[in-house]
Amino acid sequence: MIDKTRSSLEAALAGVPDGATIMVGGFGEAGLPNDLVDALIAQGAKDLVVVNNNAGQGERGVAALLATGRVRKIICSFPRNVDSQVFDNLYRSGKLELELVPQGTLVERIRAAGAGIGAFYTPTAFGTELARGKETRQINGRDFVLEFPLHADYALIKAEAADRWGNLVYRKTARNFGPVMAMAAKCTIAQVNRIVELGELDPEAIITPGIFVERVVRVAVAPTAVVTAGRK
Amino acid sequence: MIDKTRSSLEAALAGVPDGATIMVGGFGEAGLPNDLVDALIAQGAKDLVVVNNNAGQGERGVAALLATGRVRKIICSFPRNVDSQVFDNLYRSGKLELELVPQGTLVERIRAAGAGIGAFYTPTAFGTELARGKETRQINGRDFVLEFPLHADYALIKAEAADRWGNLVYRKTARNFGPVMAMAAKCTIAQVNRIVELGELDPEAIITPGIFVERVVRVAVAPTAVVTAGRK
Amino acid sequence: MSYAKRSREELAQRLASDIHDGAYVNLGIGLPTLVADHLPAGREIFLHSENGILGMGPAPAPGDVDTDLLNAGKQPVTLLPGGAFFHHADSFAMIRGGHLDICVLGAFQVSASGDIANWSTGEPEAIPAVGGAMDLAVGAKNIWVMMELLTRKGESKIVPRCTYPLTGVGVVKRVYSDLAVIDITPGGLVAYDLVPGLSMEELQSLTGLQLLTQAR
Amino acid sequence: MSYAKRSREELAQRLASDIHDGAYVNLGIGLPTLVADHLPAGREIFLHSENGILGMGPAPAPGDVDTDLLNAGKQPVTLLPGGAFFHHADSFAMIRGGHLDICVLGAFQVSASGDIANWSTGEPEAIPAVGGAMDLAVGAKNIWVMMELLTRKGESKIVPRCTYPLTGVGVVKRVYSDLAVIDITPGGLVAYDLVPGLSMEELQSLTGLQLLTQAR
Repeated sequence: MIDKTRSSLEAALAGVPDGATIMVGGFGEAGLPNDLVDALIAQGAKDLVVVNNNAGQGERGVAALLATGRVRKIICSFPRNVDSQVFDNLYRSGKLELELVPQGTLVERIRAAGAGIGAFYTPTAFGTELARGKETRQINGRDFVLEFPLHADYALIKAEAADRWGNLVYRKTARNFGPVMAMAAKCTIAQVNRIVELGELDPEAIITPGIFVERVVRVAVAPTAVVTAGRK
Repeated sequence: MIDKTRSSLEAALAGVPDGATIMVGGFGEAGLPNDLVDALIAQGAKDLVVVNNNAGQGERGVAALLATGRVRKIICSFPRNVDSQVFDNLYRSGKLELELVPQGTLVERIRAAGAGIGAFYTPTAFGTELARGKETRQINGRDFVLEFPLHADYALIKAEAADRWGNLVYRKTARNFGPVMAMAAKCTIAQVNRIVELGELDPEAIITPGIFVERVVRVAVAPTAVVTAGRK
Repeated sequence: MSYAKRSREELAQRLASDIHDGAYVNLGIGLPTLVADHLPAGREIFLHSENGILGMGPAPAPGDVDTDLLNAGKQPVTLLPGGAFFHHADSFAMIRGGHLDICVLGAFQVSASGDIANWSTGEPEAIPAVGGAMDLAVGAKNIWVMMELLTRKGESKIVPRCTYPLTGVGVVKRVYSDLAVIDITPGGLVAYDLVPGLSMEELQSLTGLQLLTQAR
Repeated sequence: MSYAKRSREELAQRLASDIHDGAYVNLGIGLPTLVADHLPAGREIFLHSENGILGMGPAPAPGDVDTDLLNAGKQPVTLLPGGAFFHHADSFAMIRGGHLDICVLGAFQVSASGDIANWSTGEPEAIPAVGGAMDLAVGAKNIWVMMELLTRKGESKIVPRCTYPLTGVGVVKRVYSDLAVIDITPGGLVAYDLVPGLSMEELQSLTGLQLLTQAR
């Protein structure tokens, strides 16, 4: 019997090696797998490359991971925030490499990795600093930039519910990067609020089929977080 | 008030010009929008390019459209079937152009059109006849073929239910090409079994958001079709 | 002559009045967000948020905040009946694929040829951050910029050529400003709806650019 | 010596016994479809169908046919509890993205270097049709071919170099045939599990190829 559920966060994070590339889902407070990130900190892997839309906010989650000094590089679209002080300090002191990628290109590169696409041409960023040094091509009179897939060793994501096969459903805008990162990582670990019986999830509404998920762990549902407005 | 529903098949097909490129959903009997195709035949547009996984089977649907002689070219992955006699005759007599595309490349080209991707590299078909004359590139030691998007003027698809904003849900494997073709066409026309009130479709389970759909028409649910085995 | 600039609310209202019934619209972070509060009654306008919403509704009542339902500015919002959720790749497919009718963006500068600069001041010590700005700039059928026409120092933000790092090249079709609406056309900049009391000559002098008055 | 070829059922059973618990598997049209009826008891194996199913179940009872629930061969099937539906682009992302552990394909020919030809006879009057064969051939982690080793004329279908048009280049890892199982390795063709009574020499003579017997 295939059972992808793990009994603890520790078990869910077992085996992450130094030097791993780790995708972390979430946009704003929605879909942040903070329990998994905390467990990754406890697990101790270092020299990591992190892929996330932001670069940590406040002192928890990705910010706390960055603060350990175990992240070598971050690939993201929007590192600067009113409360991104952990990132800001590391970046300004040259202790953290940054690869800045437009948000749509970031997620399409992740999808390309998951979908076996070798590279793709996007119109985004053509003629801007973020396309500097990149191959370009005119197609039907329009200018495009060549972008390559973004693979990961692990994806840490948050979903609403899972079954033992690893099928996932999400909740509202907490879906964001989760389904795509799950496709691009060799090992996807999902923290979920609920684990349900096989067959309980509507097969028409499963967003991430279990083929993309290796480990599932249930976490206590957090109290409603305070939302700070005005971030991106 | 935005209402994308049309009161008749005739109204749903209004305005299709000669020379249009028309995508037609469906795989096997599942998801074939045969009522829309019949209405297109009645509408009379000619010199068409048709994109479909197959090239018509039996005498109905795409086969009937081909039989009118109004299709100039068909782009598909699997034209040859035990009952593809209409296509076979037109093709052998040189009256119909064929562009044969591997199924995954076909659907990825359609997705690229819908997603604004200028071109992409796929490993599929490298080193085969179907890559002949195409640009190739080695990326990380693997060989890829460059493929371009496939746009359409119209997509004719079949869904299970719709609301007046054009949101769609599908049924089982009748989903197949519908959601992707809807993204790639300037005007997507969906035949549905049911039209429901706004808000009745679960926002977590809407497969095609209304932004991709221009017209919806309800058709009488057909009696269970006879399935002929062994086709591809 | 004397004139009053449009307030932010008036500007949002002026822009919103041009959004057609049934339009699919993305409102950028900052000033453009105000447009949501001024959508004309009687029109159904579909708001898109790049983090995976179509059919976004207004902010929730204080007691109804759902931290899983945020907009691209990471503020709590609601979903209208008929709205839908989807993941980021699908959301940016909508954007990049040209499915949005209108995207309203703020800007530091817009050039006479429609270039837009809105993501970086280019200062050496600044931490860069782009978000979805570059995707939005190339994606929507119509890119409208909403901004004050002049900087605090009184310099025009519509310029012959952007000095800030570009977000997109040749993409802006129209600028809604606190002083006038300005279309960016192949034939040049066409200004109209100047605030009462502002003459075309004064507007030209403020911007330092040649402005046309031809009928839209 | 005399030997009996494996029947289609025996061949399907032999192949199925090598599919590991928890494997994600696509069974190609034709002969490979038979494998579904021989999946080892006690293992959970996830069958994928390129038209948008994961967790495909067996054929329905005659009265329970649902024409909206078909496999890639367009035959009616069922869905297991825990199964899921998705659209074609997502389905081929699974295939092309290397997420399937095993894909079992039929073939006209397989070359000693793992090329596969299974989509076209190359005859000038033939109408070409490829379906998902080329995507499957490049996508799965393990491409297994299931075929009779010899043509009706007695010619080996494992050949030094394919003469039929190729489906994929250097992708086949193993051939399950009615006479033996043959691994395609960088070091050469490794044959094992020959049917009782068939010697390695006879098999070599039938195929005209050098076959190795090294331990797997």
